[in-house]
Amino acid sequence: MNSLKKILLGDQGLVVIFAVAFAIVSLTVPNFLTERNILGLLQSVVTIGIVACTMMFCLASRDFDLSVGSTVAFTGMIAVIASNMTGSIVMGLIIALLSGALVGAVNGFVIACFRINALITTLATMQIVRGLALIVSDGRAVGINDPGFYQLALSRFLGIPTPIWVMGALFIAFGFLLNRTVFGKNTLAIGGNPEAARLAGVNVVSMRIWIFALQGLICAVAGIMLASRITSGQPNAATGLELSVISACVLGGVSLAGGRAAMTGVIVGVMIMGIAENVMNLLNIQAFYQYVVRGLILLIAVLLDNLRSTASR
Amino acid sequence: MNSLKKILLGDQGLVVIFAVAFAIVSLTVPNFLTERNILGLLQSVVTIGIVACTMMFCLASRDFDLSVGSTVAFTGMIAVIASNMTGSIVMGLIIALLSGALVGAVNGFVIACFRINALITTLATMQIVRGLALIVSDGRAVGINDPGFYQLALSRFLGIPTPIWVMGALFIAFGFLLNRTVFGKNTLAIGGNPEAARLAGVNVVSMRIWIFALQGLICAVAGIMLASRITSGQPNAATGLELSVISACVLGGVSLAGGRAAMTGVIVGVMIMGIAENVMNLLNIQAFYQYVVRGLILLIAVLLDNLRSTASR
Amino acid sequence: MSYLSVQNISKSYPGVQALSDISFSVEKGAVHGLMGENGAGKSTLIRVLSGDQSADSGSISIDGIEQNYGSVRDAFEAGVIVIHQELQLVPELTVAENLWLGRFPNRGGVLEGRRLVETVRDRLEEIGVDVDPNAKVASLSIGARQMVEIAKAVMMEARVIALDEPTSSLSSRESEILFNLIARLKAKGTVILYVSHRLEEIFHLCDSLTVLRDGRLAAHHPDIANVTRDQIIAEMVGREIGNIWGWRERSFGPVRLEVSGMCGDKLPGPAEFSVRQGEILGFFGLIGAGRSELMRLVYGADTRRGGTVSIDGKEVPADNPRGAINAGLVLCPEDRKHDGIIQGRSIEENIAISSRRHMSSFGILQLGKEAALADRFIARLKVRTPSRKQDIVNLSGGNQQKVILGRWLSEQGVKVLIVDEPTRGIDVGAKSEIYDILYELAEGGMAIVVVSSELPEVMGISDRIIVMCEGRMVGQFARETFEERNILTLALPDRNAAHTV
Amino acid sequence: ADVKIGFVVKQPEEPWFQDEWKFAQKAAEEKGFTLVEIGAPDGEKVQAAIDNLGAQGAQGFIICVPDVKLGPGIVAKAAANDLKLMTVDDRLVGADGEPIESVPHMGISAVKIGETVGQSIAAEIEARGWDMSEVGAIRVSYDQLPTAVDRVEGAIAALTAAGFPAENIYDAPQAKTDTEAALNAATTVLNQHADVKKWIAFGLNDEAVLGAVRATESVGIPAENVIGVGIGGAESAINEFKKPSATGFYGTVIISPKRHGYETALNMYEWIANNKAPEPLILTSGSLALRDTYVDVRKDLGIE
Ligand SMILES: Nc1ncnc2c1ncn2[C@@H]1O[C@H](COP(=O)(O)OP(=O)(O)OP(=O)(O)O)[C@@H](O)[C@H]1O
Ligand SMILES: Nc1ncnc2c1ncn2[C@@H]1O[C@H](COP(=O)(O)OP(=O)(O)OP(=O)(O)O)[C@@H](O)[C@H]1O
Ligand SMILES: O[C@@H]1[C@@H](O)[C@@H](O)CO[C@H]1O
Ligand SMILES: [Mg+2]
Ligand SMILES: [Mg+2]
Repeated sequence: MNSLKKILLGDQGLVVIFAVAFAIVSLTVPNFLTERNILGLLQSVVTIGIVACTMMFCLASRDFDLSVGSTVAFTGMIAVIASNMTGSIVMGLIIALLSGALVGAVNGFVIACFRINALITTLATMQIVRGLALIVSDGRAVGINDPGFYQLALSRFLGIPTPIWVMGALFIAFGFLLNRTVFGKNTLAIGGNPEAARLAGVNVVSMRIWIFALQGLICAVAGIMLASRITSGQPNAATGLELSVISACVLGGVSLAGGRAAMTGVIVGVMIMGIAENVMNLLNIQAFYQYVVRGLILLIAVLLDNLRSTASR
Repeated sequence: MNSLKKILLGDQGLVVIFAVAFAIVSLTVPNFLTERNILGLLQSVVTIGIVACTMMFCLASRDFDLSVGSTVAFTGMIAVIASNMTGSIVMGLIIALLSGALVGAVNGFVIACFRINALITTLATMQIVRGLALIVSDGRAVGINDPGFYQLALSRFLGIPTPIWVMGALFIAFGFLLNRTVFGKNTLAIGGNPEAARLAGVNVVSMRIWIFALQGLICAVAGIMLASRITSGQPNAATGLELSVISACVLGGVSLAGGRAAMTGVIVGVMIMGIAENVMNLLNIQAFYQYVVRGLILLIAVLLDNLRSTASR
Repeated sequence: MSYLSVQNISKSYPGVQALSDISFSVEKGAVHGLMGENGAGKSTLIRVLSGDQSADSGSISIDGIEQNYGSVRDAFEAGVIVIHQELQLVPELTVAENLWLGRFPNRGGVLEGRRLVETVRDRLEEIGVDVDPNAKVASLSIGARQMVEIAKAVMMEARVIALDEPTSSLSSRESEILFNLIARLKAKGTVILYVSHRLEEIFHLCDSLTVLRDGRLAAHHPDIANVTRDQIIAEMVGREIGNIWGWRERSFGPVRLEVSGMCGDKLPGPAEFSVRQGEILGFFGLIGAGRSELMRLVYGADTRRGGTVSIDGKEVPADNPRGAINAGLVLCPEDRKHDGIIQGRSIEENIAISSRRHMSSFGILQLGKEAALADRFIARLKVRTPSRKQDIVNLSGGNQQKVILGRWLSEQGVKVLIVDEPTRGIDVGAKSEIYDILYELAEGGMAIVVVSSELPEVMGISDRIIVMCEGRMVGQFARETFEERNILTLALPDRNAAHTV
Repeated sequence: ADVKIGFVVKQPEEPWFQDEWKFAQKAAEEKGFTLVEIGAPDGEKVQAAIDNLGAQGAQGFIICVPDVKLGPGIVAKAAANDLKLMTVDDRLVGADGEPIESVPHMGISAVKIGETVGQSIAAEIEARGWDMSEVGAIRVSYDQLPTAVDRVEGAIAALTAAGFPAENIYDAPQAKTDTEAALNAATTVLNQHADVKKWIAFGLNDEAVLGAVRATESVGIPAENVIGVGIGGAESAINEFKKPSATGFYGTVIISPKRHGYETALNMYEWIANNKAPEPLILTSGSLALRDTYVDVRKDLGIE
């Protein structure tokens, strides 16, 4: 009894709640627990999942990035255009990754060096980058010349599509980065108390630039995957992504006041968002009611987590 | 010389910068400084301006409200439907105001009593309320039976349309509320140091509920004005309003970390957003470039303000 | 008849029994001291009294009537006012607004602006605090803030006032103001609960005393005249401590730290001083004397207007703490809440943040080493906590201070250590342990600068003292010439317009 | 005086409107008037756009509205600013839900275009010799956009009329109108009905149908078992036809942005400059374009 309580109220409580919810859904929703559906579900959260890895760092250091959706669209676009132009997919990917990192670094530079509010800065770059994506493509979808590009998303390893492997690998890598490296701990320290971190010798300015640059780079990974999945670069892709990603993180226990974050939490947050969507479609819930249900699930998830953590106090 | 510096760097520095920018725009952009255009400009910021009044309180108390756009759409909808059903515009308005306040109070209640993150809560209600708006209208705009309803927006007093008067009155009222009342000071105290406010006996929970309820009520005012201006209740109206309003506030110097806010700043923030839009259309700037320009204006505005305030240190 | 009576109060936090079964009572018009080691439960008791936290069991009665209030407001109404250990001010509001927070003078919700400012101006003048009521609190030094906080208690007509370590960031002059205020309140019949780690104050002010230990009542002394200093220490710590300073003779090496021409925005300067290997240099001054400002400039935490710092003859980069740390210079800041603790992170991480540079390979942490380091300091400084994984915000104030000190005392490769108000809020037992560590480090060749507002401390542990006043260094004393009166006089602003060092 | 004409559209990022603007611009160059392009994604922005046009001295404007129910407000606003008004693509309706006849309009009925989609899919099912009862249909839906509802309902009407069983039509609601959202929604439908081997797909536009086609590919349904027909015919569809091998994206119903952009602008110009009122109602039609025929279809429509 007592040990059950311990498990539920412990650090991993959210994971346990999630596992229970998952079990219930598996048992009650027809067609949910089939290999095909689970793979489909996982693929549907690839973009959110990948971007959430670095958004977690951003939020943990008490920052905010609204430009991720635009950056994903922009870099996907660049990947396609650059591949077409150079005739080499590898070159295309490299250029896309670099331009993503550049966008992020610019964000970080403005925020850290001029000490401008991150919300405003990234709201501005969100628009600028979206504008650039529209300008370079003249507002139109750009087709991919070399069908090899599709293989990035279509290929499978051990029966599981590549994008899922990529997402999984990033989960592990960023989980490690957060908990086991100086970079991760410094990120959390900046979020907990930036002034104290600075006085303790953390180079806050360069850390923030790095975090944003990393965010841009990872957005480019997501953008490339997305372009490959939808077989074209689309300037209108991934609108509103920022809110989904931030919600997934906060749902997973990342504190907007900084200093608190965990990879398992974020993974669970991402999964909750994906499962909610998936189950509503499986249950054939009407579109307008989906809004309401989505909102309620969000509320209930944080409420449960909150009850858990106050009960443990 | 020195007194000029004082003016620029003083508390009202943003206002001065704004005045200079306004003068430049007036001189260089054809058709800008005409009565018609200025009235049109003012009308175009009515929704943002009205909602910014209470958003300022919300942010000043270190909270966050993403549900304003949905609430504006929902209450506008309700105003139309209720007017149509009861056959009385007054009844319709009262019902709309009440439902707005109710939505806000629910937000406040959940956030303050269950101590759930405001971002997640209002993200949830944003979806729920939008869903409700879509459900009650079946996803289509609802027309207004009694043309008297249009008069709310079309009527003029001293040649100036009613919505502008309403916005102006709210600016004055909320400016007074912020600086000259116990409510305003308590709001700033909660934002500045919630713990200190609580220990000083400020009832933080009920204050937060009040702030959100007020926010909902004012959203209803904006919703009604909007429905009257666009002569119908539209379930899709005001999407993305939340980001515009928050940007206007932050641009006007409201701190996201709470505790800092000024009505003049917010008014300037709102005006900058409106003028940017207006001038771009007057200058016939292409749609895609408008994104980039909008982003740059945002950046430059905060950058200038920031230079100003660091220079004064 | 006892006026305030606390009966069988217990309170627990997860993993910690903060108070168990505490009872004592205080007469009307008496000052009652509360003492105990860090984490003994003093602040918890005061929080219960303030209505902020509710006790798990037990009751409080005032004037024979049992109180059962559920909020700060209720406690207010019952006439209980508390000044908490951590300053509770809103930086963005003015001094006057802070003093009125929670009960602004108003007419139908509209503020009475004039009354708000004028009453405060009068009261501040009356009690001798020199602060502008219209100044934003953010612009005040920490000491000035403490005075504002104290003014808050005196402004209200309270039946019971509890002060939780009010003097921890005050120098003797401000403390005097406070003591006078307390005497006046006492005369009016107010009951005062007084928490402090400074024994001299307790003897000077209190009529009666309660000692807490590990959340239990260790002793209750209805009349303080019947106890001795050593007895109280024994009750608190569970052992005797002879001379808490325990100064030891050392030999000094060549000059380690050399500061010259130092000026900054808030420090007209220029300040010059040097410290030798193995030397402990004390800095004394009143609030606002500029000691903290000077040390922050030396550390590169604030921007210099001019001046250089060198260690062993090598110049240290001017612009950021990281450069200083790399050169072997570290500073433990005075404001632990703003500049020290990293909220939301564990004790372990708070200790390891700076030294983990030495405990990682290729940026990857060696968690075992960090844990061992944390455990070592938790044990040596007796940090009261269920585990090193505990979030630092859940520690008592003094224990937080120990953790922050631990961060800097455990740094490797340090040549110069500057500690600003190192023992703020720390109990006697741990203090002597900290002094011991400082001596050990000095013996290892480190140059140490100690900034403190507690004159006995500066005199007790320094080899040399520099006195600052109004942003300038006004005098210095070698250990043989330490004399309380001389040092104090030099620190007073009016006396030393003429001589500078 | 110089003629200045506004062209206001609801979704400036959509290629369709880019094309409309492009062709309107052509008319402007030919006739020597100024064209002011404004994007107005919601009712409030429309109001501001009209005020703005009035302020800069335009004489008239053409608009594709975010919602047809905005009608009375737009008519009033145009009159207040003394601007001539024409609508394109979507026709304004009054409070009673009936079209506002007094505003000249050029467009195409959303239901009609949907029917064209339905009919072409039904014909291709026939041509491939499929048994309709074994075929599943993905209805990629975005119900909060009235035009979208009308289009898919039109398609469904045509399909059921051709004998397609209504119970085989499955709803895939997209959360947004982009390809990724359609892909995710359609994937769920496919996995829910893993036993169905042959699929058809239709939706609001090309992006929606493309999402459904991508979904069939990701679960390994061969292209010859999929018939998707989109609406629009801009780059996203053309790119699909340009792929080396045929995909499940069978065709798209192209509507001509040329007529909608060029002709409306021209008519407005004539109205202002020469007081020649335009025809009150011009309905254009959509044409089905396939992998082999799209080049010709586009030529016929005057695009390219
Ligand atoms: N009461 C006050 N009001 C405004 N400014 C003050 C006040 N007290 C100090 N300051 C500012 O802070 C500067 C130096 O303060 P600093 O904190 O460095 O002094 P300190 O000697 O360390 O004293 P403290 O004990 O307050 O830390 C002063 O020169 C003054 O500008
Ligand atoms: N919120 C909390 N969560 C968990 N433990 C807590 C919390 N607050 C206090 N404690 C614990 O309760 C005990 C008593 O703390 P308290 O603050 O009353 O000590 P104190 O006697 O005031 O010490 P100090 O002299 O350091 O101020 C400590 O062990 C502390 O760690
Ligand atoms: O919104 C649609 C647009 O996508 C284009 O298809 C033309 O008609 C409009 O109604
Ligand atoms: Mg304490
Ligand atoms: Mg100091």
